[in-house]
Amino acid sequence: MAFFALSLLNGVSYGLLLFMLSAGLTLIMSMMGVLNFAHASFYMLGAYLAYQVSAWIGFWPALLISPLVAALLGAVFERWVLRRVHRHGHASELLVTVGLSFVMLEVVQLVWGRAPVGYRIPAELEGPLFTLFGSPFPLYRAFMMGVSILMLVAIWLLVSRTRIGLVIQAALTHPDMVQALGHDVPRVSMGVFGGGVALAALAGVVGGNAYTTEPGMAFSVGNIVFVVVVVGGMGSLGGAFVASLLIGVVTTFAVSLDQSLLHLLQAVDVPVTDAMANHALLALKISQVAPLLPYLLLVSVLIFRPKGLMGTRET
Amino acid sequence: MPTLHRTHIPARERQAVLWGGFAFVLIVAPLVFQSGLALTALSQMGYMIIICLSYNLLLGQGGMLSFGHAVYTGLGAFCAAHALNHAGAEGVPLPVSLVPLVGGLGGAAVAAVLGWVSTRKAHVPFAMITMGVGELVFAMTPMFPGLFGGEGGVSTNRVVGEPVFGITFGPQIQLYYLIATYCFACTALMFLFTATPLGRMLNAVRDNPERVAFVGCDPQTVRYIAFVIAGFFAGIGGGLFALNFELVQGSAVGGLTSASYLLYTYIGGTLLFFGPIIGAILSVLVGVLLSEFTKAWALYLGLAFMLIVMYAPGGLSAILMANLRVAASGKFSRLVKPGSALLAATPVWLAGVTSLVEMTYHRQIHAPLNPTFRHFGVLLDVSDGADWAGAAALALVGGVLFECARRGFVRHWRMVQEEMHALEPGAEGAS
Amino acid sequence: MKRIRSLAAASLAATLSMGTGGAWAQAGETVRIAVIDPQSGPFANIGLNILHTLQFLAEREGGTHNPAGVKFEIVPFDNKMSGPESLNVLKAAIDQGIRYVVQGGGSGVAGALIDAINKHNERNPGKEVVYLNYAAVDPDLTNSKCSFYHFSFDANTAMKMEAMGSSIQDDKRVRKVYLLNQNYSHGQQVTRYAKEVLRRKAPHVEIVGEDLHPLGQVKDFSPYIAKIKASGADTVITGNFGPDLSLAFKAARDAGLDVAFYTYYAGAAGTPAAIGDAGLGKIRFVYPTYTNLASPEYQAVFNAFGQKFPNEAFVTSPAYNLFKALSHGMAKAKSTDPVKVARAMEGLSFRSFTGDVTMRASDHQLQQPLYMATWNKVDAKNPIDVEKTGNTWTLDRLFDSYVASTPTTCQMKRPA
Amino acid sequence: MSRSAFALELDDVRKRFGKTQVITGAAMQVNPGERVALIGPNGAGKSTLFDLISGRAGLSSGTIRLHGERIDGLRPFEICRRGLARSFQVSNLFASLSVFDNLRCAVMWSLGHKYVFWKLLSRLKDVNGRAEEVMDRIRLTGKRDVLAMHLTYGEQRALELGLTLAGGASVILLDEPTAGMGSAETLGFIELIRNITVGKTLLVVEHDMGVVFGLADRVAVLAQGQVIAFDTPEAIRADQRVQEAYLGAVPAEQATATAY
Repeated sequence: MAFFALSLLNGVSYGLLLFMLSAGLTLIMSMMGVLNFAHASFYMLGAYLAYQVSAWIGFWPALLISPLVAALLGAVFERWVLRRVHRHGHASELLVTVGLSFVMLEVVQLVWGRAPVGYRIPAELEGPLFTLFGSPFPLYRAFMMGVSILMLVAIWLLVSRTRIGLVIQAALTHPDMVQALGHDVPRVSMGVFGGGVALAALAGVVGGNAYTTEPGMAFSVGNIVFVVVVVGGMGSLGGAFVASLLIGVVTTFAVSLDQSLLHLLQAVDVPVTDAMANHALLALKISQVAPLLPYLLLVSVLIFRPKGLMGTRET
Repeated sequence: MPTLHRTHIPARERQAVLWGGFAFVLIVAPLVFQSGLALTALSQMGYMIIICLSYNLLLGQGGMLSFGHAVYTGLGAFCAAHALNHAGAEGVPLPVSLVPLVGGLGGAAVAAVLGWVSTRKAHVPFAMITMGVGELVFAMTPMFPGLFGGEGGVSTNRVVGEPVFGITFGPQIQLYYLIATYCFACTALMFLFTATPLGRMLNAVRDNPERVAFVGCDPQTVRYIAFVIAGFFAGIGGGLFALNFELVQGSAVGGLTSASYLLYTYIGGTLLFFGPIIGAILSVLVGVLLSEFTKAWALYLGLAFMLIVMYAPGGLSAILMANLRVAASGKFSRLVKPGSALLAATPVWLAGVTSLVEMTYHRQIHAPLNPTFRHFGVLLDVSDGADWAGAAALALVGGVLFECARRGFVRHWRMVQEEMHALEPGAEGAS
Repeated sequence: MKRIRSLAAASLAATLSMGTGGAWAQAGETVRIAVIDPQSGPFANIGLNILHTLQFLAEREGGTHNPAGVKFEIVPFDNKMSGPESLNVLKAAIDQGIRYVVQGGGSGVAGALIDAINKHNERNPGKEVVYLNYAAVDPDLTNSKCSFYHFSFDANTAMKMEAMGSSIQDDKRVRKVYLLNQNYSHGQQVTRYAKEVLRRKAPHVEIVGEDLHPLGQVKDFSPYIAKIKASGADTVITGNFGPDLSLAFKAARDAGLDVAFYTYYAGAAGTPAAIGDAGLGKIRFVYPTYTNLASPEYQAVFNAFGQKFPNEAFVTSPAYNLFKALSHGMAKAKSTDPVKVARAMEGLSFRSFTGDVTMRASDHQLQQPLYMATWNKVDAKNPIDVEKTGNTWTLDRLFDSYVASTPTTCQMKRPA
Repeated sequence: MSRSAFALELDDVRKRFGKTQVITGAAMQVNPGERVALIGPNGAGKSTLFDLISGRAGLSSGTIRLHGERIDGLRPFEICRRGLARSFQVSNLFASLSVFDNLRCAVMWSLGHKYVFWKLLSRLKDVNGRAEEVMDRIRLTGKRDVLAMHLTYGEQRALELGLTLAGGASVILLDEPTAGMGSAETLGFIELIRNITVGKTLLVVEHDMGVVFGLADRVAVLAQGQVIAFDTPEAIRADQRVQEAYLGAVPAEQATATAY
């Protein structure tokens, strides 16, 4: 029972971390229909900016400054690059962000060097928050979960309860009509992209010291954020939240399952020969492939339910 | 109305000249560039052309943006490596020259299985499926040492079996001509494919999959067959890769490899058939040569790719074709003056910018050892403020010059385009 | 008069000892060495640290400082951590007439280089190339894939496991061991050798569980740590490196997991900075040297390197033995021709930081003592701060060469 | 495939999007070779009905039969292969292909070339011949190599018609073929439709009453998702219910109808 509760807690907290990592991507995807391949790079930038700011001023101001700086850079990128490419269609927007991720990796390495930087968890957030069945639950992990839920609520409020939110949603499908009604759609999308990128940077500030802040961190976050957005349903905030929790819990529990096809064969008492015993595929344990389950989920969702769990549209 | 004095060479002769020229270049290239490194680069260009063309079969011809094309080249390479090892061992009568075909069949088989999953959807969902499949295959390869040889990968030896007409494929030059033969054959086959019913229907699916359904064809089947054919040619490219390096490692199916195929094919140009050929040549030049001269090659590649996506979505081939059209319409003389201004300003601006970038990199990596390095023949000292200021000034001046020249050139270019457009209402077909 | 004669004798002796006679072909010659490691892309920081180490040692050991009197010139080649690219740059190096190749970043690249160099030497007699490996630790490199032209200067996976086995054998606190590794050849080998060595050296110790997770794909190690905790293990053996190692330590500290970690790569460049205060007193690391090694020569090299490269540290000590072996080999062979030097290096014994080490002739694997060090707070006896973390590596145990030595199955083809 | 009396039969066809009922039990039988005009006020569900028949949208309930064989639930290309082709209100062409290529793609399946990739398109005499023939009839031969996206609006409508007819389907559905055309152009286009669809079953959605009464053998009136009347043009003009549905729109168009 203890192991089950612990795994559930780990699963939910990992799910919330995943949502925090992909919240910004979901916002941009749902509002602008753009898959930002430089999302992980802004996450890295957020972590490095936080390292720099917390070295000068402190961790708490960094929580504000780092996302603001990133939002500024994101807005500049949208204004002079993304907007120009918009008329060539979604594929070009996606490709230009691929180019951006290459450039950002090099620039970050130029400024902060190639070795990991010592960006630490602040002293006041050290140590465990509570102990469950004899194993302590770290305060900082709870802090991260809090930030993740805060992001969810903030985006949901922005999207559904504010005027800008309605304008944004309308501008996604009928930009010309919204512009005709007097809203400056280009500036709105600049704001949305800046906001999405700020969320990525905030995830960097919060996740950077929990994980390691090094040039390879964008690469190691990798494509998991796309799995969350796509499985959740492109453009659906609720879907992304549910998908992150689902992926978090599934991968966490899968790690504890050591069964393999071999055990299955033995269960239905099929005679197991030596060759079968150490055959790589049969002996492959579920725990060995646990971190890959999200990609299996991605492919199967895209085939059977391309709109995703709670999505409204396919592209 | 001034009659068009463009010499209208009938299409058949123009094709013959083009393909003859292509064959001539493939044959003469190693005789012109003699050094060992050049031969290595040319061999790699040979199979990269096949791979980039097979990638464009999906992207340019079919509008299918794939993030996992390396799965088919990589697994094709693994199949070829295993085939070569078995050919050597039990004396299976498989001549080395047919090993790439085994790679091709391997690539096609994998495409037939994974394609069934991928081509059910189009556009972004298709891209995401290929990415998911690519990630899965890449992460699974180290788990099966038997098939993929673990971290060391599968090594093989192409000097196996008795030589055919004295050709052992040991020396690089013999392998180059095998690659060149395959390159010519595959390029021709893929070109012919675009002129077959399925090839044309693939273009139709790219433009309007819904209408394809209403003229009786199933868009998904069209995409699926095209996906398997692209997998076949990708597998041949992978097979030649395996022969060239005599080693195939997990990175051959990796995400970075897929991204490089996308990047260079797009830079070469996806709208015209020969676009990916330019992209493939560029990929080897950057990968083999540029990375020896500068540590900042990734920064230059990223910036160049962004500029191309922004200003020339048709890629370098579209720029080349546009200029050829202007030349063909006899108006090129009008562009010579602004064009030369642009060509003069560009190196000044580039020299300034690249000096700044190189000095930044050098300061970070090699400064403790020796602060000076040679950049385009000029000795730059990282610790000397004057060099920094000089480079910055050069970049600034160059930038201003470049911007003026660019604006002038664009103005002239637009005028010429309008005139040309006035001459031929409804321009003829793009490819 | 006597004074002049003694002066002459002294100077003769000096030249003799310095170069055993100045009339040698190679004295004053410059030997160019190609370094094939990643200098761009995700593994760039490891590659650059090693490049600086080799450049520093080439300068330090070059010229009059070594018995052969040769100067060393390092020629870097960027292989972007990929096998095929390594073969590309190897061809470029051979084209430039370089006949010594040094590499260490990754066993995959090492295997590729051995294959390619064997083929090159076979197809181009008289232009042979020798490959000196300072960090690739796959035991196959000196067993099934061993080659006359390949010399390994770091202790391989099996040798380090022998040292760990001896440490566990004598440590009464170790009862239950858990194996956490990446699912690729190195991780699979660590798992296999751990079981074999523990069965032989510490049968009383029980292996309570093992995990093989995909390389570089795990974002959150807490489920693995929970599994280790549930298994009741008191010790974890892991071959992980980079993020897969530092994230595991952080998760262990967060979950309050009180176990000893026996690792291969906790000391690698960048990892201490990532670990920080996680696992103080718990993380152990087996390597031919450790930061506070009580050897004046080692401390001299360490400090000199620190001055030249302020924000880096001298970590890759096998590179030091590499240059020593090379110069003594050239002195013994009285030539810089790779084949002669290779033959001279076989069975060669020379002075390293702490006592003599021997290059075993049968498989060209350097037999050397190994140190087990633990990650602790800096104190008077261990003053050197590692990567600005306020912590350092303190000595646990020294294992003599014979303890870590492993038999070899190598049947290398020697040139005529 | 049983040869029933009717070319196309709709039986209690229903369609709802969420809660809104769009088609509420439409029924209709069209004889082979008959020309039927489908009229009705905007939003009556004409295009939706076309989408249901052509398989572009799925039915909520009811059945559709083509030459006696049920086709509801089949995918568009399966229905097309059974001999039903449709055009679109908004030109739905292969934008970056030339006019000739557009037409060649349209005829490929019907001439049995399916997904052939081992023959050259230029060597297929039947495909090229049929495409040339259709191109002549829609008078676009002059624009043979012009890209579809570079055509004028009228030319695009003609190509749209060409794509629909090139496949040689026996039942043709035309969704407002003359939408957005000037009256002079419309007359010429109707003449074109008339002689190009000789012997075929035709179902046309049309607003221009002059066209309707000039072209159609029978007229079906769709209102509130149901076929409220299905009779000869004269009977429909006199029908009380139709006038209510249109609120007296019929008399104004009277003049143009008699012009034929």
